Amino acid sequence: MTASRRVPWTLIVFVVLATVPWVGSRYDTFLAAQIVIDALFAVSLNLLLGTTGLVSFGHVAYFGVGAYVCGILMKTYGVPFVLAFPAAGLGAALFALISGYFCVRLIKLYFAMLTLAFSQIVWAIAYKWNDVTGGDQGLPEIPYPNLDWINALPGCGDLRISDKFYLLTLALVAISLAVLHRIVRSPFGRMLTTIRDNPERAAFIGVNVRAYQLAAFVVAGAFAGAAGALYGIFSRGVFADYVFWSKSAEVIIMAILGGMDFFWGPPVGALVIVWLNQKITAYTEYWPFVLGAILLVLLFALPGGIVGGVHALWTRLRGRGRA
Amino acid sequence: MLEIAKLSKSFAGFRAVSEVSLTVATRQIAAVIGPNGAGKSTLFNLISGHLQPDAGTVRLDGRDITGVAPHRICRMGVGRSFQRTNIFPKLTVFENLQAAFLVHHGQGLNFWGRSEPFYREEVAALLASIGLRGQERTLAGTLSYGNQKQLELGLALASDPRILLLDEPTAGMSATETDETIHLLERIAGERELTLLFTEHDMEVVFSIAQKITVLHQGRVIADGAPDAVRDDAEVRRVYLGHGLVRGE
Amino acid sequence: MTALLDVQNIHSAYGLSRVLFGISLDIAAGECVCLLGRNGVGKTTTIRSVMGLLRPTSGRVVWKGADITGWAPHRVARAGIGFVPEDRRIFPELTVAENLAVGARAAHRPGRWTSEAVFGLFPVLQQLRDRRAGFLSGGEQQMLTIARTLMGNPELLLLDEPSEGLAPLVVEALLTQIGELKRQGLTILLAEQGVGFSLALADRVYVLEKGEMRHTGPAAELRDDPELRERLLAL
Amino acid sequence: MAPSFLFSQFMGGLTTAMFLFLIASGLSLVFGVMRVINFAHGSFYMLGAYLAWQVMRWVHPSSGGFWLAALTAALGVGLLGVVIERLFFRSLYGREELYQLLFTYALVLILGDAAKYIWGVDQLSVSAPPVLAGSVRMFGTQQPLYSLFIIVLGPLIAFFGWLGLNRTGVGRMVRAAQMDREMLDALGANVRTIYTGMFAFSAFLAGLSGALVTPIESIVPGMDVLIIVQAFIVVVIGGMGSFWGTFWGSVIYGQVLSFGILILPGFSLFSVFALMAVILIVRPWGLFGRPL
Repeated sequence: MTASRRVPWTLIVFVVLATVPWVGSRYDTFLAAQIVIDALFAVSLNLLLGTTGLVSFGHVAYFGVGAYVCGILMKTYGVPFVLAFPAAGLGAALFALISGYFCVRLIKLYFAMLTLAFSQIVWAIAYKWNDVTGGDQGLPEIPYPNLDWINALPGCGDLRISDKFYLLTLALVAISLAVLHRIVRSPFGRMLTTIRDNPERAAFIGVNVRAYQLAAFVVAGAFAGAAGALYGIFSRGVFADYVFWSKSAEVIIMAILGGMDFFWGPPVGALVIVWLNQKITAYTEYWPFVLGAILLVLLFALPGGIVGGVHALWTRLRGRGRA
Repeated sequence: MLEIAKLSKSFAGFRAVSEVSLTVATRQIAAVIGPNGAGKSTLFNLISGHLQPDAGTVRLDGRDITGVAPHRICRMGVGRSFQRTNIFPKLTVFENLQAAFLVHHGQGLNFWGRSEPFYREEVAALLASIGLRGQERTLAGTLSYGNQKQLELGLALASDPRILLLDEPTAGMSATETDETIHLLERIAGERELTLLFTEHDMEVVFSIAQKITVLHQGRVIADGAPDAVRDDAEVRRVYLGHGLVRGE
Repeated sequence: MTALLDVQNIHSAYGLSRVLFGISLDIAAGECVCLLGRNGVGKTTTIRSVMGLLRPTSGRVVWKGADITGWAPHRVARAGIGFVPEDRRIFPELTVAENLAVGARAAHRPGRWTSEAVFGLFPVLQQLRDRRAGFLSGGEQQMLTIARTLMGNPELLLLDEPSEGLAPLVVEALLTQIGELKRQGLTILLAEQGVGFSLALADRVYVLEKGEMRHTGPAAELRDDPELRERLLAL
Repeated sequence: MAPSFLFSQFMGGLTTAMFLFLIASGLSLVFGVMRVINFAHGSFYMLGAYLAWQVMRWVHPSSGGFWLAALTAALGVGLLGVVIERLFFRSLYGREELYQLLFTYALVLILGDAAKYIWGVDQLSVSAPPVLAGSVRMFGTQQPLYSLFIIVLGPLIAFFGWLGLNRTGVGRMVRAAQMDREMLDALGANVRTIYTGMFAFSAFLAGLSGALVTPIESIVPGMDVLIIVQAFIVVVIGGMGSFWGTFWGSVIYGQVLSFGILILPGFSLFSVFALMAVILIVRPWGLFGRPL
């Protein structure tokens, strides 16, 4: 099976997504932006959940730190996006390094609880530190970065600023996902999967389990921060609500709904959740109820997620075809 | 090569290992035997760094390795297999062994390379030598029990150890599987010039390959020496076969 | 002779690792039968399969004529099979008296075994009745484990490696106490690797090797024939 | 600072603490016995509050009515606990912890919206039973009788809970189940029934505390997720699964919250989260818990 003979699905998907501002409505662009940002967020979580086997219940903290760092730098200090965006990733990574150092010392449920606690500390700070974070008012009206250079590209001259930012977001997410994909497939990624599968044995083939877990935690935190930074600008503001613990649960649901054993599972989960959310909130305010019901179906009927289910079905059909 | 001096470990007041001393010479095949609960597994865990001893020292080539973390002891050339099979069940056989090679060659923090092409030949060669040729793509968890044990041996060998600790290498195997495993172990120890320290309950296995036997009972060493001497030791016979009790009736 | 317990050709496995390859055995009321063999040959697995702690992949476990294969452990216990595990497993933070009370309450089988009767058999436990079980010595814990199971008034006692890791003096005491239970007519299935201990108690033995039955016969045969003993179990 | 002011803060902290204890004790119990972290515990608390309000609408708002409402609410929530455990939770015991966590989270979502659908989004309130409506003078401060009632009730429940767990046959079985579930099963006890009972009792306690909080806090959607995080912190500070740990964890939480306002105005929430993080860093198993 050579790479050249395979259909470049991911490339096709990204090209299709890039056409949205031209072929779709303003609302479609809005939806697409949310999906790609959430996809990055969910994939970063899955580096912990699916790849390393760490159940983080506070991943939204790093998303939030990224959003606030970028938002504060751009709005309060007028720092350009080119600097503020990497700063958001670095800030989130730094916070992940500090909190992760303590979290990886714990196992299982205790790990989940400590990550939850750290995320609630971030929430408490965001909610109360009026001078810096805007407190419960949040930080509205974060400026768009200057994107005039996009005008130079063919066919982009008459795009709205929000469309341009969407294209920038798409490009940044694509690069981030490519990097994450590479990391998961790298020797380092292989080490993480051994830890997920059997941490005790991993130590006995010479893996420093905690150090690798911490490294994964920091990488996941950095990309969550990047997603947060994009989200803050995209939604025109950063608010304490972004950091509340139930958001961590939501992104876990995305990862599991898509299928956490597969790299492209979480993006599929993000797509389904965001799309369903938009469709259902148009009819009823009881979105959480629907989400809960989806979760129940998932837990009891489809534990491998959508991609996992499709994969199992595909394997079975192919097996039958051969037999 | 391996020197253990006065090693002790207690769990909640229960002395699992008590002042155990033993040495294993380079390229020696040594066995530790004893009834259930005699402290064999605890002793192994103390050597490989999984447990911290309360007292005593473990030296490898004269270097004190007492209380060093397991992953570092592993890198110093101590390989280990477990009583209950201990592999990476959701990874393929190839991925299992490749992981061990990657760590051993310090590639673990390589974030960027594609892991797939790494150590293909090495894994294939190792698989051939442990009798799992061509099983690269099988999920490790779906291997038969005997094959899982072989894979586990492969995991220990991938780090190119100088000494191998094997905890009951034939536990739960059928008679044929046991035979195969023993031949495999002998051959590999010879080829790779390995020092072997193993625990075993199957006495046929022990007496067929061990050059030196240490008998543990209730955490203490009650006999230590050449197989024949141990076989005829009165204390060992009493503890193991319990003649004393039968006669005392 | 109708069997009280009849194990018919059971195969058992932990996940993918098969441990038992067709074990059959039977015990008549009042008998003391011993499963002999080194560790790792499947004695514990046989007992766990009878108790319902492990579901055999095939074969049947028949208790007083009723098929109890795959019953939940508490149903097996309430049917009259008492289980004494190899690793003691007392409730460490409960006192001796509380451990016994749990044993009685769990099985719901009133009968001759009360705290007083149990203390009669194991006088040392009476002095320790208010001590936390976690602070008992190995031998005391072993006695407590047996006593706790007796509180449920079983008809058959499954004893897994009772002499394991105990000092010789304690083993002697235990031997007397289990002998007393046997004399009182309790049916006992004993799993042991200590040949002396088991031959002192058993009427019949089954010798296990690598998950299969290697030999079965009266205990006297092994007691009187050192050669057979060597051959089956020797170093 | 005036002593009377400090006393007021102290009493305020104590009231908060005892409420939290009522809620967290059930959470801790379920974790201790079943090793499950139940996010839906806060939802049970919220349902208790709504049910109490509902019953109060049907009965006369007398003292007797209030107690009847509280008891009915608690029993109703306990019954819901039985249903949930039997229908769903059972099949999840063998599964990974992540799935158990997510299941309880699904309950949070579903129960939260169900409450919104039935009772709407407006704030509801219940007045204190007439017997406890007044206040008394203590050290130059006015202390509401109802607060005093809660401050007395907390230790009482702690004491009887401890008594039940340590001095009764049922309590012994529960503790045995906590130590070695399989062994208890092999002795003849139906551990599944014990689990159902524990889950239901824990839900009952949550429902009761929800009903009892109604005279001092209004009933609103969202009270479930707010309380559950606080209850977690209490349980984690005290040591998961430790009964007295939960009690002292609540007391510490209440006081830190109460006096944290004085030291870091506006940052009292931060101070309790920080407290929890510090404790977990120094003693990951909590103040009264046991090393992992």
